[in-house]
Amino acid sequence: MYEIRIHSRGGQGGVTAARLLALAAFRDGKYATAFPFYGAERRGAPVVSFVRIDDRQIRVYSMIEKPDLVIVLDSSVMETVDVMHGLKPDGKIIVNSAYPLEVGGKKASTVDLTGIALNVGLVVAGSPVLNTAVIGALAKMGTISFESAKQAIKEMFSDERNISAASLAFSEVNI
Amino acid sequence: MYEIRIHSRGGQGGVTAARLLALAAFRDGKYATAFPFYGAERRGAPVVSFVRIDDRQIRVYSMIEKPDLVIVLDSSVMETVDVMHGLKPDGKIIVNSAYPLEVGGKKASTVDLTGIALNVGLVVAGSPVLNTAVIGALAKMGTISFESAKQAIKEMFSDERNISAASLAFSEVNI
Amino acid sequence: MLTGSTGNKAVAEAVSQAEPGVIAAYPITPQTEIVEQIATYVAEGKIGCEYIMVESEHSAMAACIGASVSGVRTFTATSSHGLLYMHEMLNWAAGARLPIVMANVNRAPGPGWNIWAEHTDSLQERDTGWLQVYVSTVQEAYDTTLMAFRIAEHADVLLPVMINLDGFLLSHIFQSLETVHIEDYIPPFSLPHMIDTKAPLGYGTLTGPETHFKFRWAIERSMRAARPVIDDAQIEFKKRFGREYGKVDEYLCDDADVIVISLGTLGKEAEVAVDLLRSEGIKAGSLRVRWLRPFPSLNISGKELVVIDRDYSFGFGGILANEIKAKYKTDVFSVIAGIGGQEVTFGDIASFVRDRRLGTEYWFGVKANV
Amino acid sequence: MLTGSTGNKAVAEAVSQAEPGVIAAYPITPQTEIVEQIATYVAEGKIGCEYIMVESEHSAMAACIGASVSGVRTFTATSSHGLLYMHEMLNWAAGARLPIVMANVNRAPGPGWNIWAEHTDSLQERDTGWLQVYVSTVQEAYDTTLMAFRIAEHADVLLPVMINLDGFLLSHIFQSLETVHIEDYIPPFSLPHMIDTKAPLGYGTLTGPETHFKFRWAIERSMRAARPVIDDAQIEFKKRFGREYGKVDEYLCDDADVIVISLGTLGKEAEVAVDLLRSEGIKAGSLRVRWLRPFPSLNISGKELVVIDRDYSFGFGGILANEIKAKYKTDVFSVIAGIGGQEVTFGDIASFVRDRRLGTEYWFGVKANV
Amino acid sequence: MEIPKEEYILRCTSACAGCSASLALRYVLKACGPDIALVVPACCTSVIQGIYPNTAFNVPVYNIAFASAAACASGMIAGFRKQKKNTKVVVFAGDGGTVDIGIQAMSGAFERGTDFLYICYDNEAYGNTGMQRSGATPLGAATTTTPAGKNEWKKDLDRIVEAHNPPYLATACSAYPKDLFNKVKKALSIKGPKFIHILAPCPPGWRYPTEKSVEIGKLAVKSGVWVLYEREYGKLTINGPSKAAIIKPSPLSDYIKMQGRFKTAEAEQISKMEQRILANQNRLALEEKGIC
Amino acid sequence: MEIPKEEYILRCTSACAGCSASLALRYVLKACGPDIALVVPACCTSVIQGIYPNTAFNVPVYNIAFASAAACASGMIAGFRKQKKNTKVVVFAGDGGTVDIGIQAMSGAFERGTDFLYICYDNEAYGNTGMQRSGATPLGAATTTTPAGKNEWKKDLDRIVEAHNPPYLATACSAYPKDLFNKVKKALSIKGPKFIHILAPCPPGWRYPTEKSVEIGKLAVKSGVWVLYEREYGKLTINGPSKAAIIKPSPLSDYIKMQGRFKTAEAEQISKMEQRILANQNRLALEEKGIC
Amino acid sequence: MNEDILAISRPVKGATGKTGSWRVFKPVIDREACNQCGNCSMFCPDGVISEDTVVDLEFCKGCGICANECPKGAIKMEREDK
Amino acid sequence: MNEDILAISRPVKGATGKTGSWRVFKPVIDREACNQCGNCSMFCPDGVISEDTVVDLEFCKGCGICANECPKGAIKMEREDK
Ligand SMILES: Cc1ncc(C[n+]2csc(CCOP(=O)(O)OP(=O)(O)O)c2C)c(N)n1
Ligand SMILES: Cc1ncc(C[n+]2csc(CCOP(=O)(O)OP(=O)(O)O)c2C)c(N)n1
Ligand code: SF4
Ligand code: SF4
Ligand code: SF4
Ligand code: SF4
Ligand code: SF4
Ligand code: SF4
Ligand SMILES: [Mg+2]
Ligand SMILES: [Mg+2]
Repeated sequence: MYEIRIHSRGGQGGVTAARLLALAAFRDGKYATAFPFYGAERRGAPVVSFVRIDDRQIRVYSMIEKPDLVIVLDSSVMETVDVMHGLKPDGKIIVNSAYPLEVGGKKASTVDLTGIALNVGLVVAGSPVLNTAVIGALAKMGTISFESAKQAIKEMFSDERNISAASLAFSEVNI
Repeated sequence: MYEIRIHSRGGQGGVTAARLLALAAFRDGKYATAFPFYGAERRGAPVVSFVRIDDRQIRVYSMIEKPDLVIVLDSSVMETVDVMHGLKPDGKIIVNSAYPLEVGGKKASTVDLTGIALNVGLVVAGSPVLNTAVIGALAKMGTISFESAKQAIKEMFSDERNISAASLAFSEVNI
Repeated sequence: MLTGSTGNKAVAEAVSQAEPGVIAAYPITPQTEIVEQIATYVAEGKIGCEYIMVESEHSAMAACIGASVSGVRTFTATSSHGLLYMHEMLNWAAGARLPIVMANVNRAPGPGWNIWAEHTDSLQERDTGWLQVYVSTVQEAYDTTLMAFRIAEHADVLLPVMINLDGFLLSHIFQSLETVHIEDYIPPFSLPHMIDTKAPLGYGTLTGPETHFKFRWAIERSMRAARPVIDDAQIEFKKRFGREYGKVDEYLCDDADVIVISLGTLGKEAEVAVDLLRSEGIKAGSLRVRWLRPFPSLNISGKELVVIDRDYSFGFGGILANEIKAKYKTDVFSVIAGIGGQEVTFGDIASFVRDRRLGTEYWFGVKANV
Repeated sequence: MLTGSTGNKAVAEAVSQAEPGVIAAYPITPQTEIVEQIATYVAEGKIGCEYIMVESEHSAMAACIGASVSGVRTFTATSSHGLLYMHEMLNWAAGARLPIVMANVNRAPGPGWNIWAEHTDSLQERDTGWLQVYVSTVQEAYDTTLMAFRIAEHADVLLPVMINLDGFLLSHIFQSLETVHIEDYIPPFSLPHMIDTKAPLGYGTLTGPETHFKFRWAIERSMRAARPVIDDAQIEFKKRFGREYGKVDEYLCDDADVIVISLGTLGKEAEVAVDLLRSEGIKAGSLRVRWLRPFPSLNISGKELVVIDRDYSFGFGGILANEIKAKYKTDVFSVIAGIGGQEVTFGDIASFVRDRRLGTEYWFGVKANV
Repeated sequence: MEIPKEEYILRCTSACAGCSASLALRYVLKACGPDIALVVPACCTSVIQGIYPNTAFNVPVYNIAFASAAACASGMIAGFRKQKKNTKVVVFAGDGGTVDIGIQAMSGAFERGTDFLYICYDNEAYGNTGMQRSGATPLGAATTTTPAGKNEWKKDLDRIVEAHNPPYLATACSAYPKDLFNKVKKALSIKGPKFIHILAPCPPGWRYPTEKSVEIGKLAVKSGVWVLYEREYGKLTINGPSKAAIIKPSPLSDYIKMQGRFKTAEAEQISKMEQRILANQNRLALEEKGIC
Repeated sequence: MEIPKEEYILRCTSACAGCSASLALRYVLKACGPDIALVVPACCTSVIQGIYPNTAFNVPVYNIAFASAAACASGMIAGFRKQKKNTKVVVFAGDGGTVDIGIQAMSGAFERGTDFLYICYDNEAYGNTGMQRSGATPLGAATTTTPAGKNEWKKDLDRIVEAHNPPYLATACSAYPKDLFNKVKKALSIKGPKFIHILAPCPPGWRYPTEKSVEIGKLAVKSGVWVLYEREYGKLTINGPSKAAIIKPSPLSDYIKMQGRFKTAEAEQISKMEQRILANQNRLALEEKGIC
Repeated sequence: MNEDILAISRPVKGATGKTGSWRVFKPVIDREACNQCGNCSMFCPDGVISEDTVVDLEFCKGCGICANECPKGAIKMEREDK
Repeated sequence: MNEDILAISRPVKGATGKTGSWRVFKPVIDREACNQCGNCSMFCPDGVISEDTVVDLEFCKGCGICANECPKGAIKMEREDK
């Protein structure tokens, strides 16, 4: 079972990113579940979502304690939240950042999702939407196939710019 | 245990008569319970109340099946209700009537409670109030002592006419 | 003072002596006499409380909640659909740890519309964190209402108490009533978390998954702590006023082979049935459960049990019977009788006992398997 | 078609296929997605129903009642305080014998305010005459919603059905969903007592003490009749769509020495615990109760039982544990866990099993006897 | 309009002798005809029908929980509409079931534009449970929960409903059955939420002899305590008897002194009532003239 | 009146950035001072305080069930009065908790003459649960349950409350905090039930950028969608900004087009809204002049 | 419809009993004095006066409204002598 | 008061976290342009601008109202470069 934790803020699309990831996994022929931990916060507060991908039916509902992969959609979250918590020794981390960086002594993969979203014009109510871009980056990292990623995005969104965002992220991510 | 059933109509004071009787029994040093069978009817419909009098605590709450005494405050009730139902072979019946009468082959005691109430002026919302008068008649019949009857009436009502009504009924009842 | 009273008036009389600061209530048959009597007391100045004539029972309980947390003793009364309509706020009152006292006049829920005695209304609230007591005589209604305030407001409890009396059977029966002077039997009202604008607090704010269960456990802890508090209230009552009450009311149970267990007035009627059965040579006893929450311990080992439920949990069974089965892992003869005011006489109860079949359920008056 | 969906959306999707005539619902976290999704379907014309946006849950259920008796299929959804606020009308719907289907997203009642999973909300309604089913996956939520209409509306049942799904844990999880074409799996709506102005009837009129209990018995009779109807709906579902469901969902119970019994998603998490325990040599099994009303028969004789209650009846105990104790007169290890969304992992469940003490109750996460 | 002879209440209900709510209902049902469903929350009307297995009402009657009449009706009309049935849905609710516990449901149904007729018969107290105060009990009136007279004003239901801008709103009184009949007829011809508020004197509640029910109803109108009017798509018409009353009202005291419930009312309360009658008449007269 | 510097909300609530309801509450609390208890039904305000064991509000806040704010407040003020405390009770409720599920309790409390201040902050939808329609959602506005725009009128809360004749009733808007402050101050100086209705634009709900919250509030007033007024013992005063708007209103479209929620609104709906604005202004202006 | 699943009542005359027995006074119409105005029949709450002014004494509750509203004073309420 | 019987919260600064971290853009005031009118401070929903026009960036959510309402255009919203 491959376990992923996504850190974001309300309104940034972390929950949708998790669902996209699961949907892409289905299209890869895998089992998957995606779920948020919902606080009762309004937009702006840090939120966490989870994805599990496996070859057999997934029956675990509790939160992920030891992720294989941590995704940080908003780097400012790292100021108040220990995003590395429980990450497996061989686990990976990817951060939405224009610059390369290390987190907790570990080199992070980085990609400027915000820049990509602003570039292709994916902005809702003033906030850049990062969920489709990040899927592209993850495809590059091998979490899902790029074909399935694109298919999942198409199933959820009609706006073509989402595919562009994913493609850009796919090519721009620094692993 | 002495068991009494009172037939009346909503608004005529059958329920209060039962309570007065129980209160008088307390003053005689007895145990007693009084309770109505409430339908959900508005005023006018036939209603039944019950009184139990005994020398020891009364623990029965179910309705009286075999009364020792039946009281009929409104003779028209007899047209639709079998007031003699379950009356013990040696049981008694008393009817509010200006004329002597037999009920189910049994001579009834009679007293013109309506006449007495109208005489002394006990009328509420157009209807004569019969509950205090009937207590007087029952005292004569020995169900309770006349002293206790008067005391019970005093405890429940401040209007002196109630005592007059009871006294009149006490002297006028045909046993 | 020895006087006569109905069950409803006895409750109102006890309430007037407990002197609540705020009463908020809404009328419903067969409880109306309580609210009317209290209105009269207030109009006459016999009680100096604020009497809020609310527009519904949901609001009645909400008003009691607001009043209680402001720092005063509160009371309300309802029945059946009124209680059902309050359901959300019953959960609230307990969760907010407010020692509200309520009289519930047990009546069947509709439809069909029915105004007579049944315990399903209050039993549907048995999970809400309210203490529940069921009474059987006018005197007991009065005495228990007084105790209820003392118990609810005890620092170890701080939970609401519901006093249940059978609709009409007890609410409208007229029996003798010996009233007392309560003096300091009920200590002055004191609520540790009452509102204090000098030390402001946020009440009922969000509690997350890491903390919420702790407050739920705190309710249960207080429920358990309520057991000795109830004992104490009953012992002290006996000491001061002479009348003795237990968590259950036993009649000839000690040497009984078979015990009838029930709630409310059926428990008294069952005593008469016991006398009848004993006269026939059947060693029967009657055990009337007064305090259903917290659930009492019952002295029933080795006895055959006939449990009468004037209530039902559809698709499951009689509620009292099953609670006893759960706690004592024993077979009982479960009788469903008295639903919607169905008449149940001591003769009927005696025949339940005579014809008992342990391990089965029997609906009185219906053609089974129809 | 294989797609992905949340639990909430799966319910909405199933509802759209059942094509109710009237839907009346009110939003509440974490159920909102259901009402929003349905609103979208209605706006898009995917469902041709009348969608009544009521002003409260009490009114939602009242509207469903009016719609159902008028002669159309009806649906609503709620959660927690919404369900509590409906309580009176839940009794009504069952008493009026109306086959309303409702999804309840299980959430803790407040205060403290809490929006996370707990079963106390629906379990407090277990006496009301509603059939209750608890689901554990998105697929099961969808499938069971379809079954619910068929079962509720069956002539032998005519009782409302409540589908319960864990707040957030299931309502908001995204899993794969295989949708089906229902064709005539749900027969056209037909209500024997629907309003017919040519043959006017009086509904919900007074029923006296001599008759009321008969209608209550009729509810129970139908509850019992529902058992084979549920079986049939599940068998037919299997036949047509390939997925198999029982009244309970057993996992490795046959040869188990100890069985974990629970409701909802905990039942799936328990399966993982079972795998873990078996890897340690402990022969464990998991039994997830799907249909709680009518209460199912359980295949548990000779097993040790660990019952997890994500709920509580204060002053009494875990509700599921005690129902099992009552029905099977057996000792269990009663674990109270998951209250107010408290996190319970398969690791925790495994340790409940390892550390079981039959005959006792254990509140997960609290300092006992504090 | 000709009033049909057809009676939809079979002899007889168990209403109190002289019950004017029953009188009103006779005419409501005549105007409705057979293709309606009546929705009745807990109130006198739910109880007077009779006891299972019998009912005196010869139209479908759905008795529903006290707080829920309008919500139940919303569902019912939606169901009929979905089935393409023309059956009308009429709520017949007491004042308590309307202005107190039922106001949430009523207000919601009006806001949603529910196509139904909501009728409130107003006996100014909770009759069914023995005459406790309601929000509609007038200032100064004694009830079993206000034994010394109510201290608050009668809730102004008509203005509350008016604020919902229903296409049809009318007041009526059981003492004017033809007027009531016509209003129900008109209401049923209009689509959307309709509202009729009927003053219904109640002998045991208001404490007057049963034979005075119609007389008292007329006095309510003549004194201006009750104004008969209708508002159709916002256009107000004050009806004849009230027009007359505005010009030459009969003294309020004639109305008050017939009723036992006002025995404890204070002179000051009565003069306050007089002032409010004038203000209300004034407001309506101005509106009718199109001034506001 | 000088506005005190004291803040009763400790930095910071978890309200959305740009939340104008929070802005309004700042001034409400400044006007109330420390000797009050706030009663809050389920709504954004109940959630933004924080999570146990912390709260951002530095006055006692009683969070209560959604339908119950006014009833809870009735009990609370009765309790304070009984204890001879002068503490005031202020309800701060959303539009849903007021015009929909909470209207029974509110109407009842007004009828009983409860001595409290009821404030409804109106963001015209159920904000806390993600912007579903409420009775206060305006015609044409899209919400998550009216994705194609609402078909019904906004419920006219002010006229409903007006029908209860409270001694003080006012409208306010978060974009006019001083006006709001003064109104709360005045309300608290009066005995009996007081009511203030605050229009509170909501960026995620109305779908506009966060920085526009005050601008939009002002446009609401300038266009006449929202009229600022107060009615003290029945005497109406239209406040300055609305006086100006009556004379020279800014175009409604300025207000509409800034908001995503009106994207699906039809031209016909908007012209209907314009008509209603005029009718409403007219009614109020006539009343202020003492004509009706 | 399954008769016994539900508390559904059927419309029937006399559903609430013969309410004529409630009377203390009964209306007696003086046919000479009557002008057939129809008031009595119109105002009878229970609709027990026929168009041709015949009172159904099986159900008349004796409220006296007919007598009170008769413009000709043609109806007298007489004490029942049951 | 028994601490743990009841979900009662205590007023405390930062009860809902450091909301300053929510910002994407932050307000920067041009002190030259500012005329001390106080609008920004008045209209800040969160009350994080002091009387002397200092923004508490620990809590400012970056809504931009202050900038929008400044009559002098003295406030610019600048992208955070976190
Ligand atoms: C939830 C609930 N609360 C209380 C009652 C009791 N109840 C039934 S009818 C009624 C009074 C009805 O008053 P109103 O609506 O004015 O009608 P009326 O009886 O005067 O005709 C009351 C309080 C109830 N049935 N349900
Ligand atoms: C009985 C009940 N039903 C539904 C809810 C869910 N709920 C909580 S707040 C809310 C919406 C509140 O809307 P409003 O009153 O307008 O306040 P806002 O959130 O917009 O500030 C809803 C539907 C609830 N808490 N209780
Ligand atoms: S109490 Fe009044 S309204 Fe009710 S039936 Fe009697 S007269 Fe009619
Ligand atoms: S949803 Fe609207 S009202 Fe609620 S906190 Fe956010 S901005 Fe404020
Ligand atoms: S007395 Fe009353 S019930 Fe009898 S006929 Fe006359 S009006 Fe009708
Ligand atoms: S009211 Fe009098 S005059 Fe008119 S029809 Fe009746 S009896 Fe004749
Ligand atoms: S950006 Fe918003 S929160 Fe920050 S100081 Fe300006 S107004 Fe206040
Ligand atoms: S609003 Fe602008 S000019 Fe006014 S004080 Fe703030 S920064 Fe200065
Ligand atoms: Mg009434
Ligand atoms: Mg809102």
